[in-house]
Amino acid sequence: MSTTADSTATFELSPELEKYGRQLREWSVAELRPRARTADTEKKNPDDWDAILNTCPVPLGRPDRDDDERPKFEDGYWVSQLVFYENVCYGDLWALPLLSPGIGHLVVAEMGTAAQMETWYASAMRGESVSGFALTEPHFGSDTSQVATTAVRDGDEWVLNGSKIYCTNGARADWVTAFATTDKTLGGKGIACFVVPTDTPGFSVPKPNESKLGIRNWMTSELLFDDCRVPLGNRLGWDATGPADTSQMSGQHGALAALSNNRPNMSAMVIGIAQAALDLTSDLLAERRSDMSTRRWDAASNDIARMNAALDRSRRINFKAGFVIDHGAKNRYSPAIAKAFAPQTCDRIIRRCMQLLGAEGASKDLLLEKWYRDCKIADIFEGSSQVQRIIVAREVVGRIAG
Amino acid sequence: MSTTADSTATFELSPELEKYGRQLREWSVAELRPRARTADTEKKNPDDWDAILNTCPVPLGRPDRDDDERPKFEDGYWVSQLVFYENVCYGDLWALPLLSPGIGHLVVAEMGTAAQMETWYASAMRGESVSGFALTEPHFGSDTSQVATTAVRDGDEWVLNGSKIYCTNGARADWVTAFATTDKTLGGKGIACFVVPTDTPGFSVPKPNESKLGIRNWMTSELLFDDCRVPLGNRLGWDATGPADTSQMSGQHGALAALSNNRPNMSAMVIGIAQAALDLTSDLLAERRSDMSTRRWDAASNDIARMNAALDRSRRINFKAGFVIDHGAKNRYSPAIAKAFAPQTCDRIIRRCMQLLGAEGASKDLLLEKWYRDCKIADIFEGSSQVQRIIVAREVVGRIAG
Amino acid sequence: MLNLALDGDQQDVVEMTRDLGAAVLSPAAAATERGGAVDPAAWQALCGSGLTVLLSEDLGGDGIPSTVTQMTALEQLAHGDPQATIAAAWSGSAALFVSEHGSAMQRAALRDAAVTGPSHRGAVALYESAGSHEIATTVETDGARVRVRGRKVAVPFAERADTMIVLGRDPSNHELRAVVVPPGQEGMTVRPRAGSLGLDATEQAVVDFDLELPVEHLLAHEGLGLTVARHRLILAAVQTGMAQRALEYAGDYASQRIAFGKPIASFQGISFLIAEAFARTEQARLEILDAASLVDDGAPEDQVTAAVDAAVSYASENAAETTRNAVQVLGGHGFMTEYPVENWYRIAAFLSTVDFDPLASAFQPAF
Amino acid sequence: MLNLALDGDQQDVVEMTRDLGAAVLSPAAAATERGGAVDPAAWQALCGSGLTVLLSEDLGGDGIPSTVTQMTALEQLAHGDPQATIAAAWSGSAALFVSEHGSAMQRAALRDAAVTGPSHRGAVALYESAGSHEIATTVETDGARVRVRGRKVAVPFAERADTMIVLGRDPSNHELRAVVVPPGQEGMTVRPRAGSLGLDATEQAVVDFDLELPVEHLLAHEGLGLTVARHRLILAAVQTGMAQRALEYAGDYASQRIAFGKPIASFQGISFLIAEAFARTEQARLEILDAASLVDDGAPEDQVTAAVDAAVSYASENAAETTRNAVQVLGGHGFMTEYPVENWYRIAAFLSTVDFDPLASAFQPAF
Repeated sequence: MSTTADSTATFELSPELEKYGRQLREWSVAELRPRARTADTEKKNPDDWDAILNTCPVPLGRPDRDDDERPKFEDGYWVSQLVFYENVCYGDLWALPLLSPGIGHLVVAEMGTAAQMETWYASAMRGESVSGFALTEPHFGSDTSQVATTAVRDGDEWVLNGSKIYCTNGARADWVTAFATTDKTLGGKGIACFVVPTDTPGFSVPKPNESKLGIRNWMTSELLFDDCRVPLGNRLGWDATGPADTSQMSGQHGALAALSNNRPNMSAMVIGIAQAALDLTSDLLAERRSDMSTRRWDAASNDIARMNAALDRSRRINFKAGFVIDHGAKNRYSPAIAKAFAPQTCDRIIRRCMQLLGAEGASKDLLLEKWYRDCKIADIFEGSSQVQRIIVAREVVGRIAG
Repeated sequence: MSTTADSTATFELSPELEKYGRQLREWSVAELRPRARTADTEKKNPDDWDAILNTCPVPLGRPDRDDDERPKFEDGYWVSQLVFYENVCYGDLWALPLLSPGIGHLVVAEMGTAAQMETWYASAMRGESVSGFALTEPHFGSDTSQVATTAVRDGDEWVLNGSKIYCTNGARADWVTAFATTDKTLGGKGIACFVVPTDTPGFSVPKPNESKLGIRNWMTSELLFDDCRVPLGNRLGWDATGPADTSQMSGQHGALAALSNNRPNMSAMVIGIAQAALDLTSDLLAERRSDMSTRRWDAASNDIARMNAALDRSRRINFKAGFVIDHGAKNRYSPAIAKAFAPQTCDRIIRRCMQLLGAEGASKDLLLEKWYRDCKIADIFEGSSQVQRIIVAREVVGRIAG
Repeated sequence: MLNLALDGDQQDVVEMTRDLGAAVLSPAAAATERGGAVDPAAWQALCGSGLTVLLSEDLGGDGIPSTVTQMTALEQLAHGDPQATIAAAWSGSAALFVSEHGSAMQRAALRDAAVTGPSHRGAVALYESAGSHEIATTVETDGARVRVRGRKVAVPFAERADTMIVLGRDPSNHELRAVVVPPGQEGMTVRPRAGSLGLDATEQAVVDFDLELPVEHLLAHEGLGLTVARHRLILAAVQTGMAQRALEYAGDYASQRIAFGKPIASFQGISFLIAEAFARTEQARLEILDAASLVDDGAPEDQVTAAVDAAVSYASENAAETTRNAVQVLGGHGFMTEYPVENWYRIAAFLSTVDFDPLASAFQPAF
Repeated sequence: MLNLALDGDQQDVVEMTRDLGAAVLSPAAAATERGGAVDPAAWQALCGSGLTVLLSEDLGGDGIPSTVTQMTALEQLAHGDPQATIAAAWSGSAALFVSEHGSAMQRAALRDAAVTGPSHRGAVALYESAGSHEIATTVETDGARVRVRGRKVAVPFAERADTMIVLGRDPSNHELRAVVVPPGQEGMTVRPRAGSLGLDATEQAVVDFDLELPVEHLLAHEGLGLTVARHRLILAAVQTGMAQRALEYAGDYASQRIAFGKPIASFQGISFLIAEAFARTEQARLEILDAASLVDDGAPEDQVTAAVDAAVSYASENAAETTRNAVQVLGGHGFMTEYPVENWYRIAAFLSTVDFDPLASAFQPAF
């Protein structure tokens, strides 16, 4: 996962990673895409999802299997992630949550002690458990300092009370990382993070799957913590006796860092979908070529070329972000640019594709309309493009960018 | 200047105004445009400007002549202004300052007493005097509460001290409206406005014409007030004995209101220039048609059509703004939209025109490059497009839009 | 003479339709969306307004308002609920075609059809895969018969329209032709409705035509282009009313939602989105007004078509972007069906596909 | 394998060129602009860097750096002064054509020409009215003679180039051809220089060619497309270095300028402009890197050309918009020649006309 010091810069992937991506893409088109409409309509995964995933000719890194580890490529872990996300979503994105251990374990990696890493992070990475992420509450989104869920210490337990929304994997996770305030008067600095196994008494899921514009089969859940008690050592950065000295990060910072690394993956997801929309549209338009005037055909072709160029730009900035993370550089702006650019661009690409096909392009006979609905989330969760712009602006003008 | 109550809505101008605009445009192309390059290079008006203006077949409303009143049209005064600005600038904008009494008198109209109106405003409107506008200082632009020029009362005189920049007409005005603070501790509310005749001792013009990107022949001046004394009654809203009771407006508000009404005129100015650029480019491209591939020709033609459509949109919002002002409605958002949209759009149109013509398009053999430089000011002076967006946002969400 | 004031009657229409939108349509919008069919009370209110079913007085209607009046009214109604409004306006537009271009016999049939009744549905089959810009459907007259061949998309109430108008071109001279096709006519194949991104209450579907009818089914050609132009403006007006509603909704939300210690509307990253949406929506409104007044003036068809092309394109791009910005301002809530903005987002994008022209706008990435 | 790290030598080049830009070019930029000719010390420093005049070692040069290295260096130099940088890089590009494609005799002549000397000027006559996309200049071989006919625009140092390379196409097969035209050659007409929106220190002019030369003046065809691609990337790299400088300048200004009680950088209406400029500039940089690495890899010409087309178009649109935003952030000061941003604004727009392709981007209004 290191690069030779004097190698020449290139965006060209290693043949191995290139091939892995191609195989994923072909499989995703063949096996995932045909189930996409039903997953959307029924707002759940196909019952035979396990059998479907088993048809994949290459390892998917399924968290529910321990013999499915994704190969390591010399291009780097995060770069390989991008190839994975784009290509597995090219068919459709419905299966994505089944292929990810969630993002809760990333929070553990940022904020946990060595022991917590071993218990929670490693188990998620080995595919032995699925983690959930519980941060957002009804009255706030980006401004995480407003966490109102409380955690009160009672002897050697923490008692959590509050409710969370938009919790990815909330209803299928084995444990969730829940952010709660231990002291309201401290604002953001009073927020800590707790690992809550989902079989803990007092934990419940009032709404397993919220009713959404898109990603309808993705379970985003409303969670309730009602006098929910966890051991002292379930607070990240603590052990059974109190604060450990391995980590001094505040809860807020931990979550943001974990999110930052995942942002390019979310861009890769929508890049895959938009590329699928574009390829499908190009094919359908080609069938109509003889019905179109040259002038409109050319205008449509110019648009398609510009859209492909925009996707290439999205990929480049994404790869830069992945490369930077792989090499451990402290650079938040690359992931932020990646996530600021791709989601809105991909929305517009899919909309334009539907437009180029006329009203039928937006019909449920095709998947474009689903993809249009699915993509929108990417500009909302894990930091909107407005939030990303603030991060980028700070690179130039520092903290005064508000 | 009123409309029949039951007439049908239409953007069609009266035949009289339409004809007036056409005549202005033809004259401006024939007489103003040939002098544009020299005015730019020499950063001054042609010596024979008076003779040039005399060739105009229709009245221009010259402030230096009392037999040149512009006709009144039933479409309304401000609507007619828009037609005037667009068409007189279609040839080139160099002569514009010669055709306007400035904007200082508008400040008098907003903030003055009846007597001040008679003395200053009416004289400017009759073309007997040219007014200047002195607001900006080196350390601020949009935030007019930062005025640091001071006005201190000394008996029955006000004593002004400070310097001003970007004063339109500063070096050729007969009098300027200068904003100064009478009490720094009051911030924006401490700012008042004073009429300062330019022959007042202590008034000087250190730099008659600043060195600029564009509008190089327009005299924007740096002014200096050095113990400059004016009578008590030269403070707007005052008479020789002190505050009059005709006006309670603060200085800041007066300036903003005066500027608001002039904004659509500034948009009309750049619309005229951009239309000229577009028409010229269309003509030059038509000569090259046989050298271009059909696909590039069509792409260029599509662009030209979209640019014309954008100019039509600019005109519509402009006319709405003029119509609203003519009818006395309290609506600040229409002028703000007009000025937020046209300047940047027109910059892009002219740049695109140069691009469509290749490097020669930006050569000084043509005027496009001058127009590109000239236009930029419209998004800076009299409120940038950022300021306009704030005004528009307040229409929806009120004062919290910051 | 330039005049942008509405007259007294038009002002009344604005108030009436705005009230109707707020009091009747808006509360029923969720039911309409959920049911995939316009709420009956909303439908009746729309038909009763006289501004969706356009029927001349001699046919028992309220008279045909000017295009300016109609579009102003539709914008206000769409502010209440775009879906019910366009369903009723598209349905009612069929009556306009007959009112304006029908023979005495056709008009008599229309008079007897109770077109403003609760169950009557009309349809204008205009749009094709390339919007309204390269109409491939042919209407060929051969002696006493007229033959209609082609494929139409987004035909509202395709399965049950009582009055169906089909637009096509005469292959001999490329002129516009319109034919009244009776319900259940042989040679008319409605494809199964799959549903769409949005606007399913218009019950729109793809219809294939390959049929012959007596030539008496032809409408008169004279001025047909103007009526088509008017019909197309319905979409633009509804997009614009919806955009206005969406930006106001987002503005209200942003005024109340607190983040980082203040209402999010006080961040220019939010307020500028809203300001630009407001500005564009106002421009779309004026562009529609301009095009509508050209229709009312009977301006040359080329000029009218160009104005309508521009207005439709701009109104649709604006509605799509403005509803997106509304979702964006609401953030996570915007993505939830409990809030109306996700539905507007879908409707705007769907409508933006219906009358699209790749010549009128170009793809632009986020920045 | 994907690898976006610069190697050790490239890192050194970045540091060296950034320092040279800051220490030598930037201070001389105003003099260069005022004088309409590159400041002599700046010129000498640029030629001495070995990164503008590209000359192989056997011709007495420093060797030819990779395209990636060259573009990275030019971006850094342009950060100091785009005008001097592109003047020197365009001038020096003629040597690259001869180094890469020259016969032994042509190369020998180049070796004797002291191309890195203070007074030597080179010129590549590539661009035409339609940028580099529809080259109409013909280069026709007839036995021992080669005939060049066409019209080139933006030819740098047109009146005094010591080494002039003219690009055209062989009308028989439409392939690229390059000819070395000697100074003062009959049949070469330089039109009087009128000056331009910006970049007058490149002394560029329109040149008409209608001339015959011995066929020995032809350069070898092999790989000519790659060298043209490399030449075109110079413009993109300079635009991008300038954009970076402009956005940093605007950022510094916005951090210090106070309005409404705080630095204007704390208003998102300002900070978002800067953020978008930063993001676009980073994308342009990566797009150039990608295209440059394809050139270095000797990728198929179609692929290289497509990558360069996209990179040039995006870099130019970005520079034009970013410099405009810089002027906008500075407000009134941005309009004054005392500040450098108005000059960048002119240079970026001028350069955006030189290699423009209407297929690669589309006009977009303000909102």
